[in-house]
Amino acid sequence: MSYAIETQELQYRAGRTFELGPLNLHVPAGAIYGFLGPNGSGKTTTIRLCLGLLRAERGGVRVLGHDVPSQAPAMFARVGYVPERSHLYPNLTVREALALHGAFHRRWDHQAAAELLGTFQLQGDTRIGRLSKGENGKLLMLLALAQRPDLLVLDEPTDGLDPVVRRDVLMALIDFVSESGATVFISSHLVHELERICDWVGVMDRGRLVAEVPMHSFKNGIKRLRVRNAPAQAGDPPFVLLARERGDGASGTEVWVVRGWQATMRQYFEGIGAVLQDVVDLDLEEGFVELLRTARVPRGS
Amino acid sequence: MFAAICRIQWKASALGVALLATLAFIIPLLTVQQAGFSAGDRRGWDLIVMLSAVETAGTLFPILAVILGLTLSVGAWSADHQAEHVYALTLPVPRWHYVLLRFGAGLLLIAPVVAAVGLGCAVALGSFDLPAGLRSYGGAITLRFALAAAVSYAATFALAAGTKRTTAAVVGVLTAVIVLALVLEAFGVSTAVAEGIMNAIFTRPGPFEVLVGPWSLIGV
Amino acid sequence: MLRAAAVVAALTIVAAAALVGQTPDEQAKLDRLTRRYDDLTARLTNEAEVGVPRVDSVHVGGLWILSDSAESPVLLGAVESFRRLLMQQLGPAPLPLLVGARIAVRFGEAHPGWGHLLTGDTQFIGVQQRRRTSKWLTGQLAQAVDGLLAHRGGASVAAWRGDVHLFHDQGPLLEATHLELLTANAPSADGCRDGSLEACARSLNLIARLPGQSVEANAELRRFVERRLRHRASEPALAPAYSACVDGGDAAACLAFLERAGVQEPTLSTRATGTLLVAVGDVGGPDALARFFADTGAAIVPRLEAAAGMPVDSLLARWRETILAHRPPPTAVPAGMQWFVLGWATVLVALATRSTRWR
Amino acid sequence: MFDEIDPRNPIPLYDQIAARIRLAVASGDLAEGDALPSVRQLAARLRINPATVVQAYRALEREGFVEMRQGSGTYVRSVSTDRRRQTREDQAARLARDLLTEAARLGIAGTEVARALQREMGARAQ
Repeated sequence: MSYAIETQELQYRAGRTFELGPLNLHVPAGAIYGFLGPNGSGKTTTIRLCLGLLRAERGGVRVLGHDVPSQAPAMFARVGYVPERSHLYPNLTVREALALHGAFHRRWDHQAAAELLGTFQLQGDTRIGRLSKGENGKLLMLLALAQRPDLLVLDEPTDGLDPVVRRDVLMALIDFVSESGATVFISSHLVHELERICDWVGVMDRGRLVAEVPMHSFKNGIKRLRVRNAPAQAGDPPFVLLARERGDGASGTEVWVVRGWQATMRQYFEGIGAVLQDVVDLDLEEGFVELLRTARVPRGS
Repeated sequence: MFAAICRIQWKASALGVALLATLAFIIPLLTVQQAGFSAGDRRGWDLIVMLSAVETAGTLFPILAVILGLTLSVGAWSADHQAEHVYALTLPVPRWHYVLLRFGAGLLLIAPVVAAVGLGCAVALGSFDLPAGLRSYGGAITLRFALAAAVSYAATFALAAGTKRTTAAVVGVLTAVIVLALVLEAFGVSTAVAEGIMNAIFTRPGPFEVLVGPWSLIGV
Repeated sequence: MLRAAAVVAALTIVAAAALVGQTPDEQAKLDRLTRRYDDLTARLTNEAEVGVPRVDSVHVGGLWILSDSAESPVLLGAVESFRRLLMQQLGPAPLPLLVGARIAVRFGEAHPGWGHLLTGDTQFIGVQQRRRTSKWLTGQLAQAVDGLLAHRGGASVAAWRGDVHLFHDQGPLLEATHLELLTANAPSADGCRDGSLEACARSLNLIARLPGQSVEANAELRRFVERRLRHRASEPALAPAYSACVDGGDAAACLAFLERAGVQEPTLSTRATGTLLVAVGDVGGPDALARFFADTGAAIVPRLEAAAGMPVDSLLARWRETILAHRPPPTAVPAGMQWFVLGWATVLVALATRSTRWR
Repeated sequence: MFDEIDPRNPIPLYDQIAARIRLAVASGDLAEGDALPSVRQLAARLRINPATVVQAYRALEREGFVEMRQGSGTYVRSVSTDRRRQTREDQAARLARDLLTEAARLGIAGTEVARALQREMGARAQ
């Protein structure tokens, strides 16, 4: 399998408290990869490391086959980047920013840029410093899309945008992806947003990658089971038991959070003399929360 | 690429360049006028006093050149410093390439100011007939101004291209050495360090030789 | 009273010392005399009993340098380099000119006791704390000697040359004189520039402006009046004198007009006469200036000829060449400067391109 | 038509889309030869991954409901009346299953649900 982004034992340190990695990230080519994690978990740092904007302490990064940072310029010819905070020159107008960006990117699509300008309802002669947060986000996305990249790296592209703007931005993104088949690496702490569009998820927590799986296995794998009369020793379950807690209903009811659940595993409970009362599906956000919770607390029993 | 960088450099420095070009045009005119070289009655001319006025006014040229260099360097780097260079670093060109583009764009903007100096000198010198024995140096001033502006720009540009830490370190070390030397001098310990540094900078083969020396528009 | 007597005695000794030359024998004698001078001043100090600071002395030929701190390394260093400068500039011969002259160098507190040293032919130098360097003091000593020499040669000489700048770096003085010659805007200066030695003489105030000296001078004077003073011709009081000069009048008529108008023809400054004196020193050998300053009562031109050992015309011709050769550096781009600038710009930009991407 | 697509539903998105189209074909909303929205259009409209749409269309193609023509689009194929009925019945069975599961979770017996269903149907009929 070829990867759009691949890191090897990537490590970084900032100050005494923040430590990242060792990180082995694999973003499959052609995927829409959701990069999840709470604020401060190291998402932005990872992205900046991958793009050669921060100097890694150890480890290597390859993006679209280019070594980073040594081949960063060649890499940036094929990568559209939307940073967390606008990095554009505030004294330029929207049109000037477009002209500047277009002058540097060979694949710049003037027509697409003009269309997106209309779609996003941006005024060409507004100064960037005067744009609202939403307009700024749209402009950043416009620039990244109109350069027709093979890889889009989006760092919280919709953070702080109102729902209408967010919808416009996502629609433009999806439109571009369906047309070009580009890889998208998108970080967000807004899980709902990613739920619709991603086919891979990576979850960061406290500077570590705690999961990296295809979306369907992530969404389907994590379940909340309501179990009655469970023995103290779980034995050897066919699934991964993430957590075991007392239920809030009748006594003797427990809630198990499991990963890798399949319907055929019901038999296991009969084997240990317990009753599986219910299997609750978790959506991405709940799964995400459970994953973080269980990743942080060492598993009991 | 270069054209695009030139446009944004122009946008960042246009006001300063326009202002400095205006000054550059006016300075020769004012020099000639203040010194007393105006058309018409030349019987009351005291040339030696007038020449010394011209010489004094001439010091404005290197000052203007340094200010121009500084303005252009600030224009070239301030936006990038504000954005912590992220935009520049995400462009698909190597760092050195980008730096050269920036430098070239600023260098280009020296031209209008140099032209203003040349024009100002020409107009100023054309406004009266030079007395016998005196010569005018409009061309030399213009060329020297161009060189002085170029080297000032290059120096401030290089200084500003570094990280804040590098820039602070270079400026800090220079200042510290000079201050230390001056303090020692005040306590009677002659070090000649400050003088040595000045010499190294302002005489050949130092970089700023062009800034010092005669800048008189009119001389013998 | 006693103090005055002591000073007179001291001056007598000094004068005696001045007559002595520089042979080893005489040097020893000079040292003895020095000691006696010291004794005298010491006694003088004691007798005054008003806490006058003890004054020591150093001598350079017949010139006495008095100081409240004669052993100070700063002073000794300055005197040593000053001695060399003096020899270099004037040769040993003019030293008798300085006999009896004194330079008082005060390092310490100002004191009323210093008053008795500041009589007659004395130059005073106060050394401030922050100025205590031999280099500075050497310059001050040279300047003081310039001041002392201003009183040599009699009143007419002093009037002619004004302040002397014998000890200045001659380069800038020559350049300044060059500038003066080209810009004086006076007929004499213009004439000198164009090669008339007579005009040079007039510009240096060597020839009294007497009417009828030469046809050329008359015409020049008339031209000067026409050029510079036309605007005053309309003044009723001056109009007749103006036309008398301009309309083919002789020099007397023009000088009369100038007198009425209160205008003096500008000549070169005493800075220029100073450069002429240095030229005399250059061509006339080691004791040329001593001959010039010797109190012979002669007029300036004969003095110059005697000192330089050549006719004044030859002297002026040499001087003029020297002055014209010292054109102040014009505004120009020195050879190779553009390459240096280009080189530096390249180096600096190369440094800039090495700026790190890690921010 | 795709309003009820819900990414938070545990049923995979592609499955939801495929089911919706299958039903539209079964109910006659989509007739033979009708064009489905392009992948790009549908993905952008639903703001979902285009691959998901492709996956749904592929599944429908395998089942014989649609035909993907290279470079042209996706078109509804002719589906026999039997098959359409069968599809509707499958969907009805799935709805019933979901209803019963939910009722069991809430502690409502199947017979109660059946009675309620009868009543509701009666009310609708009037």
